[in-house]
Amino acid sequence: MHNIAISARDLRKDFNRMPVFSGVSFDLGRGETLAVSGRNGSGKSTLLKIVASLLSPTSGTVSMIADGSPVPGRFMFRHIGMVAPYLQVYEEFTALENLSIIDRIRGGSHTAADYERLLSMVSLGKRKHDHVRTFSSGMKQRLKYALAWMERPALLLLDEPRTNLDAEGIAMMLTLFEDQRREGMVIIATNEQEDVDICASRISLGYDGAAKGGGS
Amino acid sequence: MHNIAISARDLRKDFNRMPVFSGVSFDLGRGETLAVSGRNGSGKSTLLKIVASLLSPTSGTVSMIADGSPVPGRFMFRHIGMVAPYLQVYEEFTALENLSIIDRIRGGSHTAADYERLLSMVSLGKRKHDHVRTFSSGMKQRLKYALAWMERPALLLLDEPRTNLDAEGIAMMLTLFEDQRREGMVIIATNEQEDVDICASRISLGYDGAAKGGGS
Amino acid sequence: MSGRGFIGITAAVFRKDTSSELRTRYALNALFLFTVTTLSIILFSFQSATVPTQVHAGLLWVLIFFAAMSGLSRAFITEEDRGTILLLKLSTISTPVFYGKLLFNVLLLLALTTVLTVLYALVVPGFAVEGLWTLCTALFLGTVGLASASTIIGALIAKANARGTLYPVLSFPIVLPLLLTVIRATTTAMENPSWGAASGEYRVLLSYIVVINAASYLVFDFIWKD
Amino acid sequence: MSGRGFIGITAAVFRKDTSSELRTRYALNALFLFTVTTLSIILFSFQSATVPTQVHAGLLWVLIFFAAMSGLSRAFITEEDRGTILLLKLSTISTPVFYGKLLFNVLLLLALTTVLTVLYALVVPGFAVEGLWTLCTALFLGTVGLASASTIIGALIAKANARGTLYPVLSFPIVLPLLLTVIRATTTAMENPSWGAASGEYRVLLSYIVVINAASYLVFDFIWKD
Amino acid sequence: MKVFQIILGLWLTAVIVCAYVFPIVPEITGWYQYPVIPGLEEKARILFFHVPLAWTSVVGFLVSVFFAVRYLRAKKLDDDIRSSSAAGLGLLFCALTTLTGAIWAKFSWGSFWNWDPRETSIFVLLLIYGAYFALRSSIQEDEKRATLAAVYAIIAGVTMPFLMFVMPRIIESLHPDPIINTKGKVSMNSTMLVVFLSSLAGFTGLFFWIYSLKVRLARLESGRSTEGA
Ligand code: HEM
Ligand SMILES: Nc1ncnc2c1ncn2[C@@H]1O[C@H](COP(=O)(O)OP(=O)(O)OP(=O)(O)O)[C@@H](O)[C@H]1O
Ligand SMILES: Nc1ncnc2c1ncn2[C@@H]1O[C@H](COP(=O)(O)OP(=O)(O)OP(=O)(O)O)[C@@H](O)[C@H]1O
Ligand SMILES: [Mg+2]
Ligand SMILES: [Mg+2]
Repeated sequence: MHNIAISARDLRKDFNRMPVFSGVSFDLGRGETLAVSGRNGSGKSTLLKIVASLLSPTSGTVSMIADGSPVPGRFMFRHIGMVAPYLQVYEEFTALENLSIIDRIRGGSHTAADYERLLSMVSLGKRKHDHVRTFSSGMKQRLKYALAWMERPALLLLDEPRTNLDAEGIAMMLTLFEDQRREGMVIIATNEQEDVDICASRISLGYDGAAKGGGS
Repeated sequence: MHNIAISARDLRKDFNRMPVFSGVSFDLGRGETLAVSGRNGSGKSTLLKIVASLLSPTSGTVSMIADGSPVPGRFMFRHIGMVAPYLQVYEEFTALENLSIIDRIRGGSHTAADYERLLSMVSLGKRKHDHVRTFSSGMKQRLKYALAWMERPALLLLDEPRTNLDAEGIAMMLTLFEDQRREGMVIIATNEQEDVDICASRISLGYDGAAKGGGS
Repeated sequence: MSGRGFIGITAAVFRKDTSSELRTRYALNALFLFTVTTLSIILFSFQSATVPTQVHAGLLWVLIFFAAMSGLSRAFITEEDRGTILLLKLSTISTPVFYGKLLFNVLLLLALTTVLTVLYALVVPGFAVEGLWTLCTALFLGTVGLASASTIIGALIAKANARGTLYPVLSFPIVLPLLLTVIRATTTAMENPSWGAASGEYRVLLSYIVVINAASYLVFDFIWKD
Repeated sequence: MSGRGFIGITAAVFRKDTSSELRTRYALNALFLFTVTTLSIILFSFQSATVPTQVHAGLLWVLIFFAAMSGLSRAFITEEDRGTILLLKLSTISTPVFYGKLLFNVLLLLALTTVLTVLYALVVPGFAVEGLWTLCTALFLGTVGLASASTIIGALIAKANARGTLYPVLSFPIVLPLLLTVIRATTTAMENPSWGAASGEYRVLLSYIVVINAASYLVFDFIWKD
Repeated sequence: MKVFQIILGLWLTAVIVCAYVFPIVPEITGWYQYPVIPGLEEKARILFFHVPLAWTSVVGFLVSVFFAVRYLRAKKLDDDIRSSSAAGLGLLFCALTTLTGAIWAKFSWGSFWNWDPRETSIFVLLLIYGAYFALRSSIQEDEKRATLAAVYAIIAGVTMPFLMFVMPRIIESLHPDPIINTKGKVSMNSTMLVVFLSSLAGFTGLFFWIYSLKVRLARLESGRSTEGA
């Protein structure tokens, strides 16, 4: 994993000319974690999407430095793993197929053994040959974790990480979080205090669209 | 609201010959609440779908008694409101339109004022004319509550009721739960202890597919 | 369910689908453009060439069939794909949903057929109609039949997506007898002024409509619950 | 992104779409339905009638166009509707996705064209081909061009509503020049045995393919992000 | 602005007067006379209105494409407003061309429509405009609408040349062989040319005038007016 830092400068996003948030800035380096909090509709997911360059901000910039050299926006995804409710996996394929398909599309080169390991990590080992269509909500969420974790990304974006997970799933999520913070960065968008507490720094959105609090 | 009781007898569900659960029975009457717990993939949602007669059980029966006379299966939906992750609203319509459309399809006869009241209850009042496509995850969840609550159903089925909701949203959910338990019934499928605690009785699924614990 | 309620709910489903299709005030232009487009394809590809009447009848119905195709699948597939079907299942029984969507498909296709035929008659040289009433009857019956078939096939396809069955493939041939009959009726309309001339076809079309709808009514209930 | 990687990723996207299609069979079903039905209509309504070669060429391409319209839109629409497009965006850049899907559409349409033409030649009387190679070249170039245009328009449509009707409306004016040219080439193929006879058309078709793909390459990135 | 309007008004009136008052004669004796153009005769006067209309509708499309590109470059919604306004006007002029053309066609070629290459190309242009607006109307979010419309305009833009290039090779033309054509062979006398060109200029001016009005209106409607033309 590279030594990577990401920084957002004065981000602002409008939808139909209505500002959702503005003036959001933060810097994140290796081993740092950031919690994004705020009420429903305050712009947490929007912010995460912008950081993942799934959305382009109305103004402001997101920049990533890998080993001293800047990463162009369209290639940032290589260092980013994401888990989110609006991120869907392919229901007509099995868990295993989903992993191998996405791996190949990423240009990665993992072995079947790797996939197996990932799936058993999220305790889907027994169900690896079942179609995702037949998965329960929690099982789908686990699969998303496996997909995000596969490339060991430098930056992990978690939107509502506990959704659908049972106690054991949450434990899994927390260990994964710990592993990640050791060598990389994590940004969590959440409604729950527990998530905010485990992060070193926090931003809270909403309240007339301007961001309160600052990056680490 | 009618005086309604629902009872499940020895429910069993197999998916391609693999049992998910079996021997699930419970009786629920006015003012009673039931929590269905269990790990991911233990069959909570499946059970709720069966109770809502969205799925037919492999064996066993769900029966509903309204004012002394049994309700035929295909008409049970009239007394049931449901909120669940896999239940989607119409994204191409506005919040208000969703309410009126579903109301008319239910054969209901609510006024625009009712819709407004419902939406402000879930604090979507300001967004009532926005397309649901543009809603945040929590706002969609709130709209689902408004839809489920509109008919004041005798039985409220909540699958992972806290999903996507912020603190204020959860408070809304809890007051709604209290209102409902006063005159009707609630069944909650959940992964979270808090939800189990607020219910009078509980069933926990999973562990070799047989249901532990019993109905009230 | 009380008769009134039933009608009301069917209408509600119909209204929902309509406004979802006609989301914007321009949507009608889109439909109009659609017919213009499909028609121009014929015009451009045939240039000046003159073709015999029965070919015209055939072409007209190829167009109508295509129109049906591009409309039909969406009715149910979108509900399945987006998981809104559960919302419907929690709100009403199968029958009004089916008839609501059927009504939608029928009216949409009727509108398209009308515009299409009028334009066709206007711009295509050598599309002369002897029996106007024969044509209208044929078009009406044919469209209704086609829409009915399309609706149930659409429902089947929607399910097939979820399970990869062969149902749809099996169900395809059912539109053929309808189309062939209605084409014969249309051809008659272009050659023979008397309305009765195609009475045989009318009867076939009518019985087709009856049969297909009866069958759909039964089949759909199975598709609905599970 | 390294050349090898690029090819590999395009292939991966292509393989994904292919196996997904083989499971759900959505497009295949639609195409099957369409081909069978329309061909039977043509066959039926042409019975004895003798039509000029040009009409045959036109008709063949009308069918191919309609088939493309009912089969190729799916590539991007499903990704959008099911929210899997985000997964793709998090996994790679726009170009290989576009070319993966383009490849899928091209091959799908090529297969369809082949089947359609062979069947057409077999069942429709009076469809005699003089220059087989001219025909093959025309069909190939025409199909590739049509698929290219359909793909980029499909990507557009995926973001819009009222897709069913909008797709042909947007596509037709774009592909018209292609259609007219390829129809001419096909007509030539039916009348003139020499391969060179349609060289002018080949050149037009080729440049069309180049232009449309270059344009797609440039604009797809904008459809992709946002 | 006011001045421009007045000048434009006078200009167009002058054009109309010249177009209709000047006689068409076998051989020219005065500066105010038009020569007979074989195949057109009296109908030659159509030139002064019909061709400029057609020309403007094409201009509208080009302007629209230009701003489409600019929008994708800078993502400024104002460019989208310009692009769509230009397209809207283009559509109007396009319809007018077809109308005037069709009417004239009835008299000189016997039928309203005969798939003459130019008729065809203008008709396809109509279809493109129609498709463009159908697409716009099916999207609610501003940014998305702007982007997709721009993309479509560009795709259509790159295929237009093919039409102009393909049509004539495929369909034989009823149109009088180009009066103003690449070979610089001009079958009009200077007077005619002057009037024709001034009419062309006049209509172009008219286009840009209405265009600027439309743009300002659209800006107001979109609840935000930026400075600039
Ligand atoms: C529906 C009918 C018609 C349509 C759509 C139509 C359309 C057009 C178009 C698009 C042009 C090209 C303008 C340009 O190059 O910018 C044009 C040019 C012209 N049209 Fe038509 N036209 C129609 C009928 C007629 C008729 C009936 C006449 C006269 C008998 C006529 C006479 C001309 C002439 C003289 C030109 C100028 C040719 C040149 O400058 O090369 N048009 N028309
Ligand atoms: N495509 C869109 N068009 C218009 N408005 C949008 C769009 N997407 C999001 N919004 C608006 O932006 C705001 C922020 O949305 P977002 O999903 O980021 O909220 P959130 O903080 O994630 O809320 P939640 O906690 O419910 O997930 C919401 O008010 C939403 O209505
Ligand atoms: N259509 C189906 N076909 C086959 N198996 C299915 C199907 N639907 C659900 N299952 C299986 O049934 C089991 C129970 O699923 P269900 O969604 O009820 O779990 P759950 O208790 O809701 O889990 P979660 O807490 O993640 O929501 C799972 O193992 C799932 O794989
Ligand atoms: Mg969110
Ligand atoms: Mg569940």
